[in-house]
Amino acid sequence: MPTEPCAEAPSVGAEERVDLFRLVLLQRLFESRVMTLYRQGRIVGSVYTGHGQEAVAAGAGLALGPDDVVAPLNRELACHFARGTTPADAFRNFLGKGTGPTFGRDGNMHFGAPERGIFPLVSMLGDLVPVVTGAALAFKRRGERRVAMTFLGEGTFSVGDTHEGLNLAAVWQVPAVFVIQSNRYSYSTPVAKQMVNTNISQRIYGGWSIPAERVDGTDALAVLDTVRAAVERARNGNGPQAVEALSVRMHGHAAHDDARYVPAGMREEFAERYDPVERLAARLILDGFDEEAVQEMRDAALAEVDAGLIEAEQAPAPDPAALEDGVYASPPGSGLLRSAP
Amino acid sequence: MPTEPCAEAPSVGAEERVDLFRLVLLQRLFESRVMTLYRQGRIVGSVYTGHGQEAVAAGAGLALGPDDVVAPLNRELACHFARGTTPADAFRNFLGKGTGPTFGRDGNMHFGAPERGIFPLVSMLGDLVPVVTGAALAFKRRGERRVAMTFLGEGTFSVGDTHEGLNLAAVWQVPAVFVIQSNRYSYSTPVAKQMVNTNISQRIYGGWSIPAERVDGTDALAVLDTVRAAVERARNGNGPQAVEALSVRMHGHAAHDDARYVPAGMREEFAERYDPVERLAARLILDGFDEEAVQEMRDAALAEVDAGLIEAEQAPAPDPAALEDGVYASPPGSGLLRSAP
Amino acid sequence: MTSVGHLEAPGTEDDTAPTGTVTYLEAIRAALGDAMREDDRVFLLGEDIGAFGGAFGVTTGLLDTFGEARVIDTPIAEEGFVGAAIGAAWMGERPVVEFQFADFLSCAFDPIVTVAAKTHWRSGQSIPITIRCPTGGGVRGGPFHASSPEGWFVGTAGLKIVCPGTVEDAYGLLRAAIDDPDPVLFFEHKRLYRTLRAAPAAEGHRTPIGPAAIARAGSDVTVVTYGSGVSTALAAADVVHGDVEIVDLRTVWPLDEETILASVVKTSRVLVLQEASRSIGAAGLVLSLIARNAFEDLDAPPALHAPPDTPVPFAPELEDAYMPSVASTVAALDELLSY
Amino acid sequence: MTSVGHLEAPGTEDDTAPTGTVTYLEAIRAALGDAMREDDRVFLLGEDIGAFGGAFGVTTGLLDTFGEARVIDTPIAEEGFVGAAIGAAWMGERPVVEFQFADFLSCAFDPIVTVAAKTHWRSGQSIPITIRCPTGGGVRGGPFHASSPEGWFVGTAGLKIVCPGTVEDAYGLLRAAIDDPDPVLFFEHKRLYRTLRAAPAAEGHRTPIGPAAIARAGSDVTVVTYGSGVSTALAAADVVHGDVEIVDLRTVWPLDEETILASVVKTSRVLVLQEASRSIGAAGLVLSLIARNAFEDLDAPPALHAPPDTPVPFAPELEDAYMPSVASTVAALDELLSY
Ligand SMILES: Cc1ncc(C[n+]2csc(CCOP(=O)(O)OP(=O)(O)O)c2C)c(N)n1
Ligand SMILES: Cc1ncc(C[n+]2csc(CCOP(=O)(O)OP(=O)(O)O)c2C)c(N)n1
Ligand SMILES: [Mg+2]
Ligand SMILES: [Mg+2]
Repeated sequence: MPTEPCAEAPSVGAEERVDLFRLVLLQRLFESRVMTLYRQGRIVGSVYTGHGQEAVAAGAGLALGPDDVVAPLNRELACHFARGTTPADAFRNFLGKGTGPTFGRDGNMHFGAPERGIFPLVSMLGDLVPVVTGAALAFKRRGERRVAMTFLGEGTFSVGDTHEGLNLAAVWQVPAVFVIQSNRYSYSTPVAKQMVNTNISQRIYGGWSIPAERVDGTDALAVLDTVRAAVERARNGNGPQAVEALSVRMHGHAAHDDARYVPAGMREEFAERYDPVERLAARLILDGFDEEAVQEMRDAALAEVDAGLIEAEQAPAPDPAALEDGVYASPPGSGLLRSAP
Repeated sequence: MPTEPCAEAPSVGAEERVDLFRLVLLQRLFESRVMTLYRQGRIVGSVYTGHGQEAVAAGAGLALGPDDVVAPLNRELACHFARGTTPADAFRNFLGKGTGPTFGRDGNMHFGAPERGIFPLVSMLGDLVPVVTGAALAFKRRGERRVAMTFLGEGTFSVGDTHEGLNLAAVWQVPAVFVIQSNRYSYSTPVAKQMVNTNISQRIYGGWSIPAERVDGTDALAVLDTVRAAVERARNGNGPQAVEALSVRMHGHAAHDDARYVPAGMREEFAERYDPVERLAARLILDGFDEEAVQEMRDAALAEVDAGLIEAEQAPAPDPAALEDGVYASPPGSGLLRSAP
Repeated sequence: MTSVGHLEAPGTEDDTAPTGTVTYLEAIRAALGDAMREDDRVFLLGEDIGAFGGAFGVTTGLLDTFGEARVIDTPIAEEGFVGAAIGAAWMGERPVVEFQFADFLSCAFDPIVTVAAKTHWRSGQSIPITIRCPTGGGVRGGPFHASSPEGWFVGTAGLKIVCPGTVEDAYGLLRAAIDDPDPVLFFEHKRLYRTLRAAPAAEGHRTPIGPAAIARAGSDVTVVTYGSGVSTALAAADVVHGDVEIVDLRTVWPLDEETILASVVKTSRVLVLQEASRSIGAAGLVLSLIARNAFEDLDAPPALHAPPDTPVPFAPELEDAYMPSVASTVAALDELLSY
Repeated sequence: MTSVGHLEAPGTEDDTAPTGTVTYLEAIRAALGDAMREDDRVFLLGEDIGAFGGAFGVTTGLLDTFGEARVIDTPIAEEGFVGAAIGAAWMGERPVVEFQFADFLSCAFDPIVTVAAKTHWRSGQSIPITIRCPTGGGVRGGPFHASSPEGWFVGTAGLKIVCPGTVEDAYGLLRAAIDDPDPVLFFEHKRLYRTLRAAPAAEGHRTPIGPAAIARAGSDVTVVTYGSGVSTALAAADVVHGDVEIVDLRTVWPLDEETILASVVKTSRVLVLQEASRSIGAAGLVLSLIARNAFEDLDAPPALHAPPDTPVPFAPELEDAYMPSVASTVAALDELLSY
């Protein structure tokens, strides 16, 4: 079956479509490079990708305004890029560089850019739901027309913190937007083992009274259109909103996971028709771009990734002597914390 | 307005009605006594009552079979009595006696009787939801036709553990029954500040796919009828069930709380018409008992409570020298845990 | 039993107290009010803290003064509202969270040690939240309402822990905690709420986070303590035969190592006194510090006076035996002095 | 990188290993299998432990052998499944819970310290659960996947904590933990999973919970350690100039005070070595014990070798500097021996 182009979405302008394409490409190409570096042993630790989910990250990322804030998880690299994080920044984190966003202290997708409104990813799933609720509470308290967003997978939906955070957002009616990444699995566990009703948008409305819509998470235009509408509803004082984006996790849970538990052929069939990058490429062709123009965009994105890696590789390694710096924003008085061995 | 008798409920036999009446009376009279003792300074610490909610405790308690298990909270004294705990047992706990169910180590409603299938109350709200789910999992694993039950208030519904426990019960389809005590408040907080949709039975189905019914929690017959049906559905392999019992907390949160935050007159108006003890008394009259017979039941319950207190007061105080006994079921080898001062 | 509408804690607020004095509880309330008046970014989150004034009445009146946007009643959701405070702090607010009992910190352990503690080190984003934790026993609270759980957090990089033992520090440490750019756990002792009374701290007073105080100078023996131990130690010092120096840690983590060691070097004997059971709390860290750094300066083994390793028992007979008292502290000091 | 389908941990399972040996990981798997075979009450709960075999492959094959009723994949719900294990234990089962990483214990802190720990003391109901916690660094896990969080629980009445440092104890302590009527936290070290290899323990072997072991007898200095510290200390002992005795705590809480003190009395010098950062873990408790009880027996201040007070860093340059190594342990011992 041929690739299904993204559906027409009049709310998404031509320039935005090009932006979206750049973002899904950047995520795809960056993560492919990371997988290679991992296999070569040049990146250590864990490597997670959002292969198959780039449209969610890109569409939701572009739906936010510059003063909005977001707490992405580990499938949303394009959301970082949408806010101005560069491939070089991200590579510095994967490579554990001293000048990276976590100073080499954390790795892979475990980073943010607080100064650009991106909270650094915390592994403990569910923790970020109350955090964005609190950011949104600050906006509401101060009368600011800003929105706070986070993402969560089906597995993350099972965590207690998620419940507490959603409920607080609903009770306080704060401008928070929750994007559910329904990608069919949580690590090796299929969604049917996470919950009885796997329609999370129904659950989120039925359980927490948060308005929720489902969207095709492989269609970047649809994601941008739907999430932007949710963001604007939140911004306009209609309380928290949710969007459930349906996709398929095309890699294993992480680079070490060959996902042999996934039914044979499922991902391949899906990729053929619903690869989010190719769906958007097909849309651009329908929109009147020619193959060459689209190829140029691909090349430009690849060049951005390549340049980012080269830049990042030149960054200095972290200095072990500085490891204890920054434990506190304000270290308690002198003479403290220095004890004989 | 006169008291509204309990509605006719054909499933509840005559003997059961008398049992229910004894149970609601025991809870009411026991707790009134406890309030007096507290005011006299003869009981220290906190004192919680289930005044106004006795029908839920009694009806749900009688709905369980002898091999079923339950984790009551602090409004469900009659549920303890339904399983054979005596007023003397309960008084020994309130009085901190060495031979009480917690050996004087814990007070007031913080006790259970594990050997009679009653898990000792844990204060941290929400913690008991996963616990009964796990007990029910054991029953399912072993193919036993037993049921595990717990109670939770509206406030407790907001806690993360509740979400995790409900979801596990639903995913595993275990024989657990959750009785929601909707008594309009959580401490001083009205339910509308706990959640957006205050119909918890709708939430529990919409959010967790657990079948849920609402019942008038001041009508002991209705509670027994409805909860028993839920227990039997769970027992018969239909997975977890929920019942939301509507009532009003007629006292403050605890004895120290005068509940001045409750709208004036609300409780008085409610009591006049819906006092669960009087509703059941009125039902018994309709059933053909004469005033005298009903009065005898009241007297008998009061005598039980009086005798229990006298018995409990004679129990020995706990021995501080034994405080460290029982920290472990199996204390690690000799010579351990004994360190110089 | 003494206050209608709030949880009983020994003592009263409005008895025949010396004029010009305030209770420890009133000092905390004043610190909250002053901080909120001075800084719009300060707001309160917690269960029943609005119209009801909180389980112990600490926030009584603040809703009336500051309104619903700054005194926010929460659902029962400890990890939720700690997380929300973190998010608000990220946006530049200065949230102050009230726990109904310090025991319930167990329910929000994860966001505290995972998010609040690690974020600055990992990203440079500071998380200025204050968590108020009504702590301690002597109020017949039993295993779930009377513990001293600061030890769960002692040693955790990125957190600060303060435990006021005086009326002045109740005010001054809370002001400093709210100012502080790092997450601070503020342990306010329930038994001290209405039993400790003194002249109020000067408005705006700050007790700096970090330095311990010499609550009493002496030459024969050092007591290192904090929180409820301070008044116990002071009373014991008055009767014991020997000149007792008392180090009031005030900040229990990170430790003021210099002040502790200087005192031990001076007196050559040290007793660590805490209300937390003996194998948790701050005692291990303090004794480890002293053993490693003042070994040659000691004339006797360092000693520990703390409850046994059990939860806090409910029955008065048990709780009274469990808690360090003036008498038991005197006995511990006597033993140490006679070594 | 070495195992497809599971998280990389150094070493391999199927290389040119000496025949007749098993890895630390295989010993754990064998303990689970043997316990399940012998006792129907034993069942497993955790994320991805069924068909997938768990994040590290520890439970590989157990689903096939024992079926879905005994190897239960859970939703992501740490406090939920710990609570469920407690409920099942109440009903007489012997559940064994797997955490994907020990770090996530923070998420289930409350049911562990509140329900599991206190229930027997409060009611006489024993709670025989075992919680398996893949712990420790050296695997480039960073701040959320490499910590050694046993210190959160050390000192908590009602809990037992075991940290095997050998293949034999990986088997024997897990069997003992599953037998035990109390809640036991079993910390299995990720770096040891495939690097530690030895002859398998005899089937049915139990390492009793409580007693420490003398991993190496010596006369000049004692190293008190546990978990990953045991092999580090053994390697250091081989090269240091001095006769090192190594106390492998095995059970980190409650402490085997007698064995520790006897060794310190014998050697008169002691180094506490742990992978947990210096102000958490078991070090404070051990040093406090020694300072109070073996003061007169020491020829030098007790010493501590542990990482600094930060989360575990990700970058190899940082993590390698952070972790105690054989070389840094030798240096610490040299310093102590030359005191
Ligand atoms: C509290 C917690 N438990 C377990 C994990 C380990 N873990 C990391 S990702 C993951 C699966 C998440 O599934 P889902 O929420 O569906 O997100 P997806 O990976 O599919 O994007 C698990 C179990 C964790 N990070 N946090
Ligand atoms: C985790 C936790 N947070 C706070 C408390 C303090 N607390 C005890 S009862 C209560 C109110 C409970 O309300 P609800 O669940 O509606 O039950 P009700 O008291 O109305 O029966 C609170 C806040 C607690 N016990 N546990
Ligand atoms: Mg998923
Ligand atoms: Mg209620």
